[in-house]
Amino acid sequence: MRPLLEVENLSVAFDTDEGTVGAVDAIDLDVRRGEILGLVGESGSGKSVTALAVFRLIRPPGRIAGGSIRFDGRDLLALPEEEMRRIRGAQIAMVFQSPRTALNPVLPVGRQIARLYRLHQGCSAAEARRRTLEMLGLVGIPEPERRARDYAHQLSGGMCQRVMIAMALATSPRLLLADEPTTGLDVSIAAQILDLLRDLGRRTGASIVLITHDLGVVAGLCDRVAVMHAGQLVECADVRSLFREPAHPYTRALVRSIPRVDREVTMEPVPGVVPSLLDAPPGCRYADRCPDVLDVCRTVKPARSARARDHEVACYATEAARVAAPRG
Amino acid sequence: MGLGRYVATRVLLVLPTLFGVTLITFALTYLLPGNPALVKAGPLATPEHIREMERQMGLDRPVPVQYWRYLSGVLRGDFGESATTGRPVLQDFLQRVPATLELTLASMLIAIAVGIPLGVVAAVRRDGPVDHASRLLGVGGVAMPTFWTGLLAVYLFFYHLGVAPPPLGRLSPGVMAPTALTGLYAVDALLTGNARALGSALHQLMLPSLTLGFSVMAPVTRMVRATMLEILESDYIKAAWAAGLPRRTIVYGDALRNCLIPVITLVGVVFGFLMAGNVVVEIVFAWPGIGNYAVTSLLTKDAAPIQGFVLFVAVVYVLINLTVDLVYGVVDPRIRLR
Amino acid sequence: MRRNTLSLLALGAILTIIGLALAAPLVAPYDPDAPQAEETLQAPGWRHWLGTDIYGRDQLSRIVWAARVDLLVALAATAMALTTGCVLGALAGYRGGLVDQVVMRLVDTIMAFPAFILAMGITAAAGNATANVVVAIAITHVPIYTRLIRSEMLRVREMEYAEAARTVGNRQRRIIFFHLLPNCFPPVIVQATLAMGFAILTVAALSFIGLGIQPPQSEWGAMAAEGASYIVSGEWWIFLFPGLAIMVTVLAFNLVGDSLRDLLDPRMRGVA
Amino acid sequence: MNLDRRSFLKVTGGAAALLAAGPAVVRPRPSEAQDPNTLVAAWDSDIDTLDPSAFKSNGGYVTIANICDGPIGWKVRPIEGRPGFFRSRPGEFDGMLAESWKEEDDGATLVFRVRRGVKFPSGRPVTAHSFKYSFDRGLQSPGYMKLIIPRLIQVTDPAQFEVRDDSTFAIKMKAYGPMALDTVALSNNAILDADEVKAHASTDDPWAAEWLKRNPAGVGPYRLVKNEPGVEIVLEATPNYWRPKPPFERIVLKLVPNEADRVLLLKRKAIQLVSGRPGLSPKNVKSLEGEPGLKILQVPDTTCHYLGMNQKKAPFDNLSVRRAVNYAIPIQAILPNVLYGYGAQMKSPVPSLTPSHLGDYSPYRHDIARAKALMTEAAVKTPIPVDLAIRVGWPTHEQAAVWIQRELEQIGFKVNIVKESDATFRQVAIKGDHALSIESWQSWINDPFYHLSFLFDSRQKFTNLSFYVNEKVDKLIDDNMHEPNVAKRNAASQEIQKIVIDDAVWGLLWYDNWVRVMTADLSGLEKRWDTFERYYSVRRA
Repeated sequence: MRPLLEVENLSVAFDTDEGTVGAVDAIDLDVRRGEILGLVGESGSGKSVTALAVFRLIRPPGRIAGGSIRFDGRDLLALPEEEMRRIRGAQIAMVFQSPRTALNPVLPVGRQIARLYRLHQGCSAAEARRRTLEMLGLVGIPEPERRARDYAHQLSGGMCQRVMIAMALATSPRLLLADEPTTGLDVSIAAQILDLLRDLGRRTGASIVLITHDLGVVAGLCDRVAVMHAGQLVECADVRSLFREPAHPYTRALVRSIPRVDREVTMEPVPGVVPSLLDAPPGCRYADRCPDVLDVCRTVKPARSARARDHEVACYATEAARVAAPRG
Repeated sequence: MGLGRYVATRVLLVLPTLFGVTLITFALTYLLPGNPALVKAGPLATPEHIREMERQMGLDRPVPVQYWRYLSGVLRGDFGESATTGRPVLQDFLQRVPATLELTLASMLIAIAVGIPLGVVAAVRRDGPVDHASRLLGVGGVAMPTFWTGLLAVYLFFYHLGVAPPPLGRLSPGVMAPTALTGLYAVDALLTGNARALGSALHQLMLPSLTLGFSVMAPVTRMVRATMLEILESDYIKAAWAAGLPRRTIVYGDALRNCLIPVITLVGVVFGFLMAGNVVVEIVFAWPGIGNYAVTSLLTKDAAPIQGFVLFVAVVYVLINLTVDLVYGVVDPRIRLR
Repeated sequence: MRRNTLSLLALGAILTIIGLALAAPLVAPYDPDAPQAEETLQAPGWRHWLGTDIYGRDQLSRIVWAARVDLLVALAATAMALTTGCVLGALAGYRGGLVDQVVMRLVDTIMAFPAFILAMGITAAAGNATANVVVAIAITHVPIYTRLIRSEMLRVREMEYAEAARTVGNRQRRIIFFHLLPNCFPPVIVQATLAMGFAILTVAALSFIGLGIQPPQSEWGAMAAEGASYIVSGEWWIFLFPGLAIMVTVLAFNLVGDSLRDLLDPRMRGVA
Repeated sequence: MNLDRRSFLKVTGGAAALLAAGPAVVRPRPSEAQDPNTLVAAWDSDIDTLDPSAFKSNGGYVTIANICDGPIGWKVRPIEGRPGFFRSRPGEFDGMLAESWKEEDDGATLVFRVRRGVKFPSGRPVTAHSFKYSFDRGLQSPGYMKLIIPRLIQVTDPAQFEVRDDSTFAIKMKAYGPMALDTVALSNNAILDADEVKAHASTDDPWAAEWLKRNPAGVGPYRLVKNEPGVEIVLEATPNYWRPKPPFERIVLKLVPNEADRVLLLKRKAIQLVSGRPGLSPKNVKSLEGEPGLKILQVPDTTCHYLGMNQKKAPFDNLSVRRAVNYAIPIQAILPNVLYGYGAQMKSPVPSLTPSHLGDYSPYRHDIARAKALMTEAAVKTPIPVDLAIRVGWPTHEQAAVWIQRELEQIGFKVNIVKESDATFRQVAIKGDHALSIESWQSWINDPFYHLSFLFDSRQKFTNLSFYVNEKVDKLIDDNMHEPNVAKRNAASQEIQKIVIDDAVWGLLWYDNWVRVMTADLSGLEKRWDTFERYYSVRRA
């Protein structure tokens, strides 16, 4: 079956006074039906921009510089704005990081959900209200009647995120992008939220893209993982093989940075800093941080190659190593 | 912090400020040159006559005693007596406050009715023609002396084009004032259905309120634009876009609604500018308000009205800022946490 | 970029005005104060580019000379407000406690008056002298700097280098003035530039209501106010040009102030 | 909350729309707005007090002159060449509330016959008792008639005001007074409704000065129906007035502080007349010449404008310096560029309309060389820094100051022009702190000794602002103040004028003309010695 979302060769650029910032550099990414895909990277790696690009919500001075985005076979970049708008929220929905600020502070939360029912499904006011309460119950909010009348600042962080999820799922989207949905929540609440996401995803059959900088979250939740670095997609694999055999030097560094109870060693942060994306040179953007860097890395961007089934990586060094030791 | 405590704290904080204000206004008149007793006594008065006047006016007492007399007088609503009109300052004030209020409200209405949409459009169509135009208008509006704009307007619209009435106060000659309900002629005329007075009042109000409104519009536009830009970049607006809400709903519903709350704080700022502008605009348009009264008194060195005016404006300004703070606290509960 | 061009133009305008003011004796074509009975009320033309007033004095010369007065008054008032405000703000922010309380109450009281109204009251009380106008405007501007410096001070005080300076054993005054204050300057410079424009407007408005700079010193506001009487008899140039001079100068200061803010405080870029 | 904000926006929008549409909906055209029975005039004064015996603002005087009649008034006669306009003549009077008068005891007693059947608004009749109360009050209340009456009509005791019967009132003066009738004609002697005033008196305020400040208590062609300080004063014709009703039923006096506005209003015919102290400066009057639909009335007047030199202050204690200043005054530039023909050069401190005026004595003319020579003669150290004080809001003085400043600088002064408010100016002047100032004086009584005694008598501390001391002048004034022989009196006046001109007490500037600009259809304006307008005879032609 064709993937639900096919991103091909997508580039997003921001024009600034100083030059062009290549926030997303020609990435390819598929999201399959019903799966949970983790999109991982440090902050500034272009994950959120990619998500916004899918919504076609890149605002000036940003622009989509090239590539295509197909959703269920339809080219989103070619759709008229009005049609695109009908897809947003209805077919593709998004859960934002920092739920508190992502809710309108001057509208009661119930109204914020209800208006989506009315907008996308043409429900009557009463029907929208009924469904809102139902949805609030579904995401585990106690006393939905009362909470629906509350404003964002009256709810706890976890509650807000549940509201956000209720909003995102209200119209049964087929694709849900969740951008750092657990930022700022304490550990137990975060776990509940993630469980909730997974359950609801399963129940509705929606595909979920979980955007996070935390590989640990990905490990417990996702089917597949895509790793981004400085706007480039460096590795994409099913979750088990990625953790067992991280191929890209960056992925390896990321995996090492996960705090683990079963290891005595303390967590190592990824060495180096995210490079400036302003008029970035061609080639791999990890080159300056990479322990295995080759000369070619700095001049030509490595293509993605399949390393195993469902495991692709874009790295000359890895490729070279694999060729040298074919057993992998 | 609870709402009650918040209100109490804010109100208590105002008291020392008000005390300071009376000290300053007292000091101002104490220093004012020109012996008020002499003004009252007239040019042919004898020294004894002047001394008698001084005694009557308490000018021969020690400064703290004079201050105490002043303060207790003010608390009783006694602002002294004007030498030019021979009436208690309070009475003169009450007669003129509606004129100033009408002009101030109309100007604020214009500043807000034009300034807010302009700021919104400038933010939404950032770097578009409206944005540039509003910025130019903004810097221009702030850079022109208000009296100069007013005179220019009189020259153009009254003298040359003849579309504005003569700058002669609140009603054209021959039009009777409407029955006094609020003292605001336009409102009173509207309420009593007096079309002739309403037309005349609005017509007279047109140039002065446009002049004044134009001069204070810039800060309004500026702040609305900044706030709006900030809001348009905010997460919940992004969320709204991502939820597929139509543009209209997002910009004029979600964003504007949030934008208007901080705009409340502008009322205080704008009022401050308006009070300053009032003084000169009332002169230019012979508007019979308290600013005009103050300047006339200034020219005759009539101390009591000047003192009363400065005090009055300061107290109103303090109270408006207090009200703005309180309203803001009520409207936006987040503020009370600070 | 268009914005930069505009800012540069504005900066150029300020420099030109300052240059003209400094060089007034050289560039002004006529004696600004000498009445000429044969030249009264000439419309703008070749002999007098901006016309003459009722005394036959050349308007261009007067405007150029007046620039000295206006700029000087604005500069003096701003400098005075800036120093006073900085000292008060630094003391309040650094010392805290009672000093802070007293300073802030004072500042609150000044701010309880709309600036122009207070300036008007002070000038009326102190009398019409240039020095009094300067002081009046300075007083109304003090709170801006005091508050700004105080809050910057509170912020900066906690930072490491202040700590370092303290441990080295510098005396307190030195800490305030040589280590902390310079770090507060960028926002102050922005405020001061904007305040220049505001001061010029205040001087003009005070002149209009009969307070402020006295003749024979020519001052833009006074000139425009005087010209107001002659609009009705058709002599528009006496009123128009001084007003334009005010507008251009204030506009230039505001534009430069805005650009400085963008430059020095990137957080505010494009916001205001 | 929600709903409130929305409705607020609606109201805002609606009002803004109204504001914008207002002019289009109703635009009162001047002709429509104006009632033919109403005269709308603009001036620049408020009423500070309505107490007749107090010193008042111009607004106060004009109002009193129109709402309170006195015993007699100055008679007016047509102005030659200006049909429809009138002016007073020296020594001619009309009966007002006194229908006639006569002299007794060789003019030492004035007997007035009270007009019969005239009633105050309260309904009480005007009687000789009203006369007596009003004069008693003038003599005794804390006003300034208290100073005038003893000096000009030699009455110091209230018993000298005598009621002979209900309609006969007599003033028994010490001796004949050449200025007696003029003094009685002053608007300050308005006849008051005695019972009405007494009802508002108290032990602290036996003459009800507080009450009279704001309440008129006489009877005149008009009554005050509205006094809104800062806005307007409205007068309406008094019903059942003893004379026929005036042509204008209502007089609206608009307060328009800005002179340019007054000009605009006239040009747009939104008002019919500009009144006031000067009302319009000569420059603006000039610009209105030939303006269609307007006409200008100008009458030579007795208002003197002079450069005050304080003889208590160096270097003006030096006669040569004062003479030098007189030679330095650029009067030939001031006359056309400040007065535009609406005034005349001052040749003597006694105005040209006043009997005994000495017009051909003064040697002074603009002559800088002469002035410089005199300065050298004076042997004072130059440059001499000096403040030239003027009043705010007096454009002619302001302009003259600029012209004078330059010339004085040429002869060694460094002149700083100081603008002072009326009150400050007066205060500083009285204290003797003005070195150099532009002063003005108008004598309500057109009499040389009235004029000279105020201005040159060394004992007149508050009006002799040059602080001129000359015993000979003092004696000449004392000897001739009440001199019945006109020829002798005038000769003495001329002698004083010669001394004063020789001593260069004043810098001689100009006499103002009395000027009114009005719409072309207006006539009937009358100019009296005191310059205050009476609207009784003003009408549409």
